Amino acid sequence: MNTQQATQAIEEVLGQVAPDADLSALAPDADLRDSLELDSLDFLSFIEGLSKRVGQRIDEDEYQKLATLASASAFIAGRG
Amino acid sequence: MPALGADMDEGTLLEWLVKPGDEVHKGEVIAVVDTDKAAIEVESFAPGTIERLIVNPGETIPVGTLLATIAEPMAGQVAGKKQRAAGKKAAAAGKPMTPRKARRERTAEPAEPAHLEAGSPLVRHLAEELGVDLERVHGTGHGGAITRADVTLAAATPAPQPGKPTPPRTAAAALARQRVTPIARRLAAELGVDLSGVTGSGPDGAVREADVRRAAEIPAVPRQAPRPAGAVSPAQARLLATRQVTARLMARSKREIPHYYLSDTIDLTRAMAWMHDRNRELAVTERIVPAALLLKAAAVAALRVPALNGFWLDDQFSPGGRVHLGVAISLRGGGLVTPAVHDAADLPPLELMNRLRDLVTRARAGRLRGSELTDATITVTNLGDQGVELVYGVIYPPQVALVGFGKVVERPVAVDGMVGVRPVVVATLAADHRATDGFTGARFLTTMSDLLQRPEEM
Amino acid sequence: MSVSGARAKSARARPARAEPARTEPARVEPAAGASEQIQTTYREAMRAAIRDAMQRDDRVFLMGEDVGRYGGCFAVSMGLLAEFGPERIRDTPLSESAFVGAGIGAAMAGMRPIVEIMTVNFSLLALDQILNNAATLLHMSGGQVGVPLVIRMTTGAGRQVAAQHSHSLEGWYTHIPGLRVLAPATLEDARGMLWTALEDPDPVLIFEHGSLYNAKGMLAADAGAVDIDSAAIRRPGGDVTLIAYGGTLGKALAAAEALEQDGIDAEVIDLRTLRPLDDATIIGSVARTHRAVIVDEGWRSGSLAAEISARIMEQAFFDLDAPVQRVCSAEVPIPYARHLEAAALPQVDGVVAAVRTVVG
Amino acid sequence: MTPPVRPATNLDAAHRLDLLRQMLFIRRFEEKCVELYSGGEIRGFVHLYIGEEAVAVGVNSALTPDDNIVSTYREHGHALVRGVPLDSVMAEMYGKVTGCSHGRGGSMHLFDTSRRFYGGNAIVGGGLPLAVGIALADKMRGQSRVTACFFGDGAVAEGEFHECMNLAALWELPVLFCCENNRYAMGTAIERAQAQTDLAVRAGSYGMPAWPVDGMDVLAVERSAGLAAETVRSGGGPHFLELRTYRFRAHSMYDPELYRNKDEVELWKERDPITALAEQMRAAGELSDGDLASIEDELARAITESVSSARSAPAEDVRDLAKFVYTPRQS
Repeated sequence: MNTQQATQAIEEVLGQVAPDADLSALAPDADLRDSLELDSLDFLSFIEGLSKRVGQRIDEDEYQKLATLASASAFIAGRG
Repeated sequence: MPALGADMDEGTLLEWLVKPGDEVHKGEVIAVVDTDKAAIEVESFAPGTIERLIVNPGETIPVGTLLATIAEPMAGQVAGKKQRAAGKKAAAAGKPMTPRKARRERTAEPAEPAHLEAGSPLVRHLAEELGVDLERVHGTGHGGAITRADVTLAAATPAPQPGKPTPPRTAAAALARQRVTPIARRLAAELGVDLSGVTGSGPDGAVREADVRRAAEIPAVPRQAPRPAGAVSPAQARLLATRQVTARLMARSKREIPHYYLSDTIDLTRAMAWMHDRNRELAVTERIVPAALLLKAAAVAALRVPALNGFWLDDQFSPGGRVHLGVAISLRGGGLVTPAVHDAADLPPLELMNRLRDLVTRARAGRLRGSELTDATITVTNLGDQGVELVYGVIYPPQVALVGFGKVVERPVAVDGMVGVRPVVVATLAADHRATDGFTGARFLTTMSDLLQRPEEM
Repeated sequence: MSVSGARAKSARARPARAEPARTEPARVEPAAGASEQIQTTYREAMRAAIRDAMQRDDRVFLMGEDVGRYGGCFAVSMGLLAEFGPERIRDTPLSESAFVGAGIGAAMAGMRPIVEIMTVNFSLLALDQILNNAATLLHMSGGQVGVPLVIRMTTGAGRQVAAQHSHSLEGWYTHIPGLRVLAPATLEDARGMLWTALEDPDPVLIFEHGSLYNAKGMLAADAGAVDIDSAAIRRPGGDVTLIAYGGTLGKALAAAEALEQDGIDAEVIDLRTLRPLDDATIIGSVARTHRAVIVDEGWRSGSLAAEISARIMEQAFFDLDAPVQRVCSAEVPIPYARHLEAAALPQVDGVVAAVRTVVG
Repeated sequence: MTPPVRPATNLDAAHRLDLLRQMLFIRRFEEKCVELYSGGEIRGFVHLYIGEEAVAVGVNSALTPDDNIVSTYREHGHALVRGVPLDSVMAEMYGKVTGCSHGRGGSMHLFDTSRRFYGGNAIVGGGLPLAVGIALADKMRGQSRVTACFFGDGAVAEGEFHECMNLAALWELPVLFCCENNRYAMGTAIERAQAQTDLAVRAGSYGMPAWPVDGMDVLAVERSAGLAAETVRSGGGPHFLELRTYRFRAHSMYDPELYRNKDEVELWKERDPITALAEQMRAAGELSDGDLASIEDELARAITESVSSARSAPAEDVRDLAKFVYTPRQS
């Protein structure tokens, strides 16, 4: 899975968690939780959706790698 | 014209069988009349001489109209007939019937609207009935279709008529169009609750008995003249209503409740370690977030310090008994609801986590049950996710306490003379000084802190 | 006991030979303290009611298909032929219009017949006599012709006897002014309604649900006449009013038990009289519980349940917290196959679900 | 099989004059009804008995006041000769509260239980089961009464006719079935409705005596009805009389009468039961013009008075609409 596919997957899952969020305006290095107003439960469902989407287990200690769109895409592409 | 049948209103004279001057005796057939069924012979009920034939053949006339006149019998008639009341002008027909009903003018058909508006016939009919211009209504249905609820809501918020003052009836009409069950409407009247401020938990947002009872605890604030609101989408309208309820609640709380505030910084090292270890084994769908642990601690502490778990009613404290933990949940786009997790103290953290997850999802979908909204015995607000370190809340009347949690942060902490970096959270308590004193509040916070040092026992 | 206009006047105009004076039984009140109970069935209670009435009043006689030698299609009149003889336990040819009409005629002439129509399904052949004569003569004759007649018939489905034998048409008869319509669901009512109905100067129809005959239970040894004017609250409750009668009472009570586990406290009303309806009891209950579910084995459209729902809307609208729910038979001819029949008929889980929609 | 004949005596002359008077009474009443109906004063359905008078008069004179009568909607004649007061019948035609059925029944539902006249029944064949039931009650209580049940040839095609004839014969009930066969069931001639048009033969199959009778001859009707009634009253079981008669006017008030032709009507009019008896009595010197004139005057005056009293009689108070739906309760 290359970075471009990873980004697309991430945006898809974010769309489910925050349906009314405007993903196009999301800067690649902006903190996902702040800009999309995700509380801990939203973030947990994002992790849940993402791990299902890519078919990989994501542990708590890897959460920081998913802080921004850019870091998350890199992480997912790397693990793919 | 004789009545020749039960269902006959009029008849057509086909022909006369006699002419003026003819002698006729009783029962003699003198004319033929056409009815719906058939041509029927008409007999004379009196003997005498035909005087004048009034109606001409071919004319259709109502039953009872005079057909002809017969002069009474001459002197030489058969003796038996003489006793017949002399001089009675025996007409062929009986007393005249009432004139035909004036032809009912067809009332003008209402002109069919020129163009077909969006929305199903039912919606268009409802809009027409409630005087709502469908153009201005924002559809929340599938594919943006306008639903009946949208129309009802649009009707409830009067659109600003340029220049023309909205007729006084609009407020009442707006009220009438809101869906309220009869008992709820009656109860609202009895308890003096202003229905327009009440959000319904029933089908299609219908206000039900329980909703009014809950609203009744909030004193009705006299409504100022309704501000002309711009075109409001149903979602906004619902948030507006929620905002009004919260506003009134907070105003009353600050007005009536003498709050005192305490705070304590709680070391979460053990709690977070325990959580991470558990999460490592758990599937994503069952993982716990720190908030779940904090809620659990608050619930158990409320059980151990019952003076903070209950209500201040009629100038005295009535204990809540079981702990129904109110959880402040922010709705997307603003607004706050505080549904309760029932018996939170008895739930293990994992189960409490599931309940929390369920509550949040349903709160945001507007599908909370009436009972969940009304019976919290103590409430917690957690703004950690929003990055705030410390929050002093406002108590939800008639409760007597509100627990606040800030963000879980890493802080340098001195432990046994050594400085280390540890995860901590600032827990606060806002409490009603009528019900408890600082001493009890402090005991509550220290109890929570002790509980969080032994997470595995919660 | 009122004597209809016809008898009183004709007695005056009669020549010398007077009518044998009727033995007028005093109303039998159950003796105080006689609380001894006996184990019996609904069928036996109804049989005891017939026997008791025939012993107390020689104007009473039973007429219907196979009520004598065969002992009754549902064995209600078993043994009565031997006890009262063929004059008063009369088997009839299969001529519903004739023998129901004859029952009406005999009542007009001063007897107190009990006509048994085997089931409500066959009563359609006698509907003209019941409607155009029994229910109408008093009014049409300006009060001269009374019809003190009791007609009993079995009703309802549930025994896989398929569409033509499974109708539940009591609702039709409750439409007709001039008739009284009863639905005994308990042993006390099976034992006690008949005498009161026979004493009534106007025609009374008693519907016995087929599933009840074998119902066993305890009954006071000296159980006697009961009132036929009021409904009964069989289970008090506060959250919802369940309205049922005859064959559906059992299901309503079972639903109430099931709902109790969920903390829903259901009140169960047994209508007992379907015409006239006991509005006071129904509306009183709904005014307390604010919710109502009606259980009626008839088809929904134009059913008795529809009438009751309309009356609740008219008289208790401002007490309602949810629309009245009706649990009726599916609008299909009752099928033969067991599982289909069960699916067609109102069932306990249907009642529980209906309550959920009004209480939830 | 036709009934035996009885010799006449002068006592019978007075009796014959009375039979004539009763037939004229019915005829003049029915003629007045035509006039009032055409004038719109009486409404609804009115079925006239003109032509069939001999049946009502003949059968009724064979009954006692203690016997029962169940009739049909063509019942004015039955009621009047049974003794239901003229004023109360006329008031009933006007729907007044002084009518014999309180103004609620009208022409088709005249009741007078004090004279055991259990009303007209507008459902064809609807009265037969009632007659059987009344007879059953009498038999069960040892009352030696006859229940005369009138119905037309149309009723013979109803299932109820079969059921009642069988039940009455089976239980040997004291019913006198009087079938007024006027050859038409409204607009259907008997040949087009019955496979077996000889109704006496038809009725015989139920195991009861069944005699055809000339329904236009009042003396023949009286004789056969008398014999039948005696046997029925003494427990000989039900009897059936097929009274062959004819109605000179339409089924009800006016109808196109397309179902029969004029000359058939004229043919039967030649056997008008009233003129037939009158001529027979004149030939025997039993009837003078004076007798006839005084009868006509007496009838004319009575009928005219009954109309004026009916016109001025009060209507029932609308508030009593629901009265008699149920019998008022004692408690």
